[in-house]
Amino acid sequence: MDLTEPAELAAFRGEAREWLRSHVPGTPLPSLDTEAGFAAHREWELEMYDARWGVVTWPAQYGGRDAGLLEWLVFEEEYWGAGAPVRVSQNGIFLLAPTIFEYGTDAQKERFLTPMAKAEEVWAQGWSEPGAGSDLASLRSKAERVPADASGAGGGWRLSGQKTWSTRAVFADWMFGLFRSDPDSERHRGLTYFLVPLSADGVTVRPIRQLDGEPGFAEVFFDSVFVPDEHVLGGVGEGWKVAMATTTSERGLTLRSPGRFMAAADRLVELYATTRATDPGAAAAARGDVAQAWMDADAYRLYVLGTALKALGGESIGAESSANKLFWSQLDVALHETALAMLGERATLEADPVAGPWLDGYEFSLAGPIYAGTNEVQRNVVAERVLGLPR
Amino acid sequence: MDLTEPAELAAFRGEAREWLRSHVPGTPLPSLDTEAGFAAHREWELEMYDARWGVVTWPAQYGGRDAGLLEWLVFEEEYWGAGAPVRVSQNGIFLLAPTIFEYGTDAQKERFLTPMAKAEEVWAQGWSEPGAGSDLASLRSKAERVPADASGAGGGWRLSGQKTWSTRAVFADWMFGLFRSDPDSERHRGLTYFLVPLSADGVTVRPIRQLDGEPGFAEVFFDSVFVPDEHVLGGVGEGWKVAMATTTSERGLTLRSPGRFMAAADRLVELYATTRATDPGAAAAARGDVAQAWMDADAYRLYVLGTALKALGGESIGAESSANKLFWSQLDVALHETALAMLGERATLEADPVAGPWLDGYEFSLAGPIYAGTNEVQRNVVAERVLGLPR
Amino acid sequence: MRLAPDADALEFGASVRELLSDVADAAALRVAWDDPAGRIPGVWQRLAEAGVLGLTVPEEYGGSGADLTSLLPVLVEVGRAALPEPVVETLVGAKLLAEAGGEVAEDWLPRVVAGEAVVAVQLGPGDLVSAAPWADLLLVPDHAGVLCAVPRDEAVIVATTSVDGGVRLATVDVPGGAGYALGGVHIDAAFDAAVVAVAAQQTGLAEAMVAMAVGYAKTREQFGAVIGSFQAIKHQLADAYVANAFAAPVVARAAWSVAQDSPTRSRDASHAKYAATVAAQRAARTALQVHAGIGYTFEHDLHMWMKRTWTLSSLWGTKDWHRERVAQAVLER
Amino acid sequence: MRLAPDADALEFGASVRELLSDVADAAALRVAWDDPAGRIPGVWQRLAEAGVLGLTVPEEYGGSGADLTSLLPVLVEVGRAALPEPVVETLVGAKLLAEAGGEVAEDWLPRVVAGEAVVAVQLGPGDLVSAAPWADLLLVPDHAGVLCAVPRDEAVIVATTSVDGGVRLATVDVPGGAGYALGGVHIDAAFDAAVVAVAAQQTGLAEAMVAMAVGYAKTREQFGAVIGSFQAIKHQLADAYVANAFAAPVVARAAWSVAQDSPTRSRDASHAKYAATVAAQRAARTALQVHAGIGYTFEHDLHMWMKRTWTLSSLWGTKDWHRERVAQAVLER
Repeated sequence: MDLTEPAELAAFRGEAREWLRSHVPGTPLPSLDTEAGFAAHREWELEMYDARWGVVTWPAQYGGRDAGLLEWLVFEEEYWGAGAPVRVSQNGIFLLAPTIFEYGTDAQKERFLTPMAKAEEVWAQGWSEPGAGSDLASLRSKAERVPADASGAGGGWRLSGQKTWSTRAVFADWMFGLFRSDPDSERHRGLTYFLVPLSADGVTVRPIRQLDGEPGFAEVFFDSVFVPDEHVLGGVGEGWKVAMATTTSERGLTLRSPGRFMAAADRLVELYATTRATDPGAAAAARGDVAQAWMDADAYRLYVLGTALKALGGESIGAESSANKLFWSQLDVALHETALAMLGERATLEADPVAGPWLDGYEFSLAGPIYAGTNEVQRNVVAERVLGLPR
Repeated sequence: MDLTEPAELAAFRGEAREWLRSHVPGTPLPSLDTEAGFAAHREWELEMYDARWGVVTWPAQYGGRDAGLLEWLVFEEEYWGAGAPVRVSQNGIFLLAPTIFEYGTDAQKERFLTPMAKAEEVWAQGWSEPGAGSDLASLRSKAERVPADASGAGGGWRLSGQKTWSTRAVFADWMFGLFRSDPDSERHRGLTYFLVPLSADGVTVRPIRQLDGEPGFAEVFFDSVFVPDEHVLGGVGEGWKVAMATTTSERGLTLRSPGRFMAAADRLVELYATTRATDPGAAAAARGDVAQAWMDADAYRLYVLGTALKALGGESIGAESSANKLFWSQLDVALHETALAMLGERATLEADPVAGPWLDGYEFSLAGPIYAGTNEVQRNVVAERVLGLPR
Repeated sequence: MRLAPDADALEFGASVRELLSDVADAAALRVAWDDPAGRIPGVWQRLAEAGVLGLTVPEEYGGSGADLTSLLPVLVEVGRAALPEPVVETLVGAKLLAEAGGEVAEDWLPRVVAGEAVVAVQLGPGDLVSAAPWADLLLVPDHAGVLCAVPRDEAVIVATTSVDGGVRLATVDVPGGAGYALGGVHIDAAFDAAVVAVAAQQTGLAEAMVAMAVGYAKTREQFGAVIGSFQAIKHQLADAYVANAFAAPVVARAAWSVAQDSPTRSRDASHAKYAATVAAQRAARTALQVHAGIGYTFEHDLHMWMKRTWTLSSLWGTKDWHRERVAQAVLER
Repeated sequence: MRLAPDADALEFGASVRELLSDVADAAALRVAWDDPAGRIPGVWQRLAEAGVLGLTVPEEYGGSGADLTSLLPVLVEVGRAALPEPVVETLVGAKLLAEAGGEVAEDWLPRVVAGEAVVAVQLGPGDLVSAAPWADLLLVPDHAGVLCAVPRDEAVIVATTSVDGGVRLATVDVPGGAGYALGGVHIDAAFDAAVVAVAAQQTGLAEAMVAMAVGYAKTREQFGAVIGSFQAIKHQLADAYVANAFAAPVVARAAWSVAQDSPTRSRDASHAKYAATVAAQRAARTALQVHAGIGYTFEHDLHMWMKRTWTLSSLWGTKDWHRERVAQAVLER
């Protein structure tokens, strides 16, 4: 066992902390769910990209630092600890990029990665459909073959159908998602992974206001939208396999970095301290829950670190990602419920400088047990794949 | 709304309290799971019967007081509040008797009720089988017809099979239970409700030591045990319907009277007071849980009172009994966990005068979510019968 | 004995339920949420005509002088409808005015009964006054802590925005000399009455959210079956139902204790708010989890019920505050 | 970096697992439970031969002088087997003797390593000394609070009975002048080491109980299907698994903090005991509910694992005590 941070890692941490300290906006950026806020977040991504802090895990040739898992965890700790903005590019850089690196052609890498990293092109997800939520394999949006002309050019697909719960889609430029390319196929078969410009003819984006009233996600309608063959990621009909790479990473280490919860837990500890002065009774009642929330955030940090070290040791990460999602989504809700309990009558005041951010955080935390596979589905996965119980 | 206790009810309460104060054994009786303890509990029942406190809800002609639901609730509050012994006869007087009153012949009433009330004959239950627990309808113990002789006498049934989790059976005299009288029947059909003397030829009782190491229940084996027709309760093949009367009351109001939990909650409050003196930290940590346990016991008392008043008002009590069982079984476990938390290192000392009884109570509480239909089954019942969700 | 409101009270509650489903359905609620005023036009008048606003007003002032136990069914319906109207505040305020009697009562109570005046009250812990921005008359403590009746134009009302578009919260300051000091009022009893009234609303909210989730679970299909057929959904909903089923009688008993001014009045009121808050919060969490994505949207109605749950949980004393008040009564006795 | 014991420590743990499944299976446990001595004949000697008892003893005394991180796999196995042997007490006691050095160490440590002497220790909160009735040497505070090494015949040992037939608890009194005062010992560090060692045992217990329940759920049929196919069972077991999966790295980190005598040593040790206690208690409740009736019997093995869970939860500081110690460290900083 050895938990001493290696010198290089500590140096990396110091460099990141230093840069963040001097560059993180002093005042929070406007909401990502507004046009102005979205633009401001793009600028922040560009600023990070230029300093090579935007995509630290990517190869240097694409603006990264070839950072390993540990550096990534360290960077995330520093990033959230510094109170830096949410990542407008996260769908692309954390979810799509790993898939492109694994399945993309050289042309696709050249075409998509750098604009993605610069947030010139922001990506939305196209997984869920009105009839396919937890049961993603039941999706029905279809892709019809468009043959190439005599010269062999113009070959591609026409996409039709509807996607929903597409985060960031309101202001995003591109979407990645699954479509049924074999009309006779069922479930996981006959699906293909497409990259679609949201500016294409036939694409309609309808914003959906989420719990907080902001258009955090959208429905996206496809009315026979043409996509050339170059925008198929991985093989035709291979969509499910290709997508799993993404959803695995989505549910796994890169979906929710521990740094986020440690930062929230530290803020909770500060709230406890101030509450103890203003409302000792509320603080006393919450004391145990505050300690528990802090411990859970710390436990999550350690679990992810342990998993990362295993992965670096060559072990494969499997259903850990489901256990992972169950744990962080529950700790996030409990942590925010504890904060709201201490805030007392101020808990729902969205304009209150103290309560407002906690309320936003609570609303955001409530999505945790739902998206990226509901916790009910995750429990099935743990029971069946980890414990070996029958389907 | 009117929650004032009527004068007659208050008088009844006073009379019960007075009698219990002067008759409840000063020192606890030896364990019901020992031969001596069982005998001592029989004597206590007889003493209560002689004073007409044994079966207050029964008609006077059988030694009762024709007491209504409210008197019964009041009596139970006083009984447990006085720290009186557990009821060795409870299977009979609370579970079987209501069924006999509803379905029994006059001869059966004459034959069985008085010895039951005097605890001269203690009854065990014969529901579960090794293969039929939560899924009671899958029971396989069978009853084969024995035709009457030419004179019309000697008609009856031969019982074969095995029953298990039969509480009190080790020292009990009789068993009531279900047997499959139609070999071609399935599930709920073709069952008959029998009354069987455990002294009959072919009956073997094998004690099962429960969690606390005591033989609290038993397996009972039937090797073609003859039972005359007079010992069939209700119609042949009507067993399920007849049994439901019992299991409904079992899960309903009479299984766990609120008085029990109020008494336990009051003891918990006392434990909190003493703990605050000896281990302030433990008391402080448990303070919220103690208040919650007391509130839950009080809520259970009110819910049962409300249900009883509804029943008296002519409304039918249905799946309330499942909600009931979920609530009391969970509050009982939580209440005892809170006590053990305050007892700290003494929690597992079975000989400790303070900790011992709490430990016994905890072990007993752990059976709550399991017997009389597991809580998983109860949640299905609530979801399907109360909320109308599909099977 | 009876642990339920009387038949006529239940009947009255049923009629109010009908009225509200008529004039204050989810669509009307949305309009109110988007409206700066935050109320449903006309509903207040309809409540007055139905006699709701005079429930706590003695007959001499044109009301029906009912006690809290008779109000329960109406309050449950106000909760079930997630109604954005100051019913509890006005009913509790009217009772205080009647206790004070005299000119202030004669001036205001008939207008309250007629639906021409909204009353807001500041009682118990906390600085926020619910419904103050809507109020024509505020019953708030002056700097000396004496409860005063203050017409809105004499008070300094600083409104703040809640995530719940159906409530209006504010801090209220009473300039020296403003208002009219109220004598002979039972402030603690009024607070307990408000607490129980809110608890009743919470049980109505919980019922509504469980019903919404059950309805959705019966129709939404995934994996080739309605999700209501999955144990994971069934058991969550069963637990939510049970929590609320056991809160209801606690609330009823508390109403009785308040009506009787029983020695356990405050303990019972706090027990009611605690139990009803736990039940409503559980119902909200469960309903959201069952609805999943669709429940997380602003388009779906659920969020209005959830947010009402959040505000009622945070106002009139949190569940921790009330649990501690019960602990004081039970453990320090 | 590495958040897991080294390969050789894991290998050693595996060998101990094999040894215990061999000489200390459930059948052997039952014999020990029914035996007044409460131990499994021969196992202590086998543990000595395997080198387990010398793990914390410096090489100069014939041990291997390993640190706590290397002990983890063995301790998890001791938990998985619900072993009724004073492993933790003896290992922690040996470390203290080595710190004291001198004659007492020379006298006792070789005998400990050889499996000829059991050591019990009284550290931290509480009056009960675990394993005292089995101990040849007791490390307990005298009336002045100084930790002393007291041979069993010089101590007054009052044994008490636990529901857990695999432990022996007692209060120990040291008559004036008895025993040998230990200098240079790190009592607080030793307590934290014991706490983490117990937490490691608890994770082993939890793993064993979840495994038992999973095994049963795969074979037990009701309603025409194995109960492990029902979501109600699956989800309970998944939650129990997750709780323990997240406790394990917390325990590992705490072992490192103890081994390094890090400034967060006590906080991390308490976090470990808290998390492992919650996980083990959850596993016990879940395993019982999944087994239902059969799990409630003395004939079934489960109860021995449940009761060990109860004793380890109550000894070496309860989860409330440890949570408060974490709160002190995190909230009062």
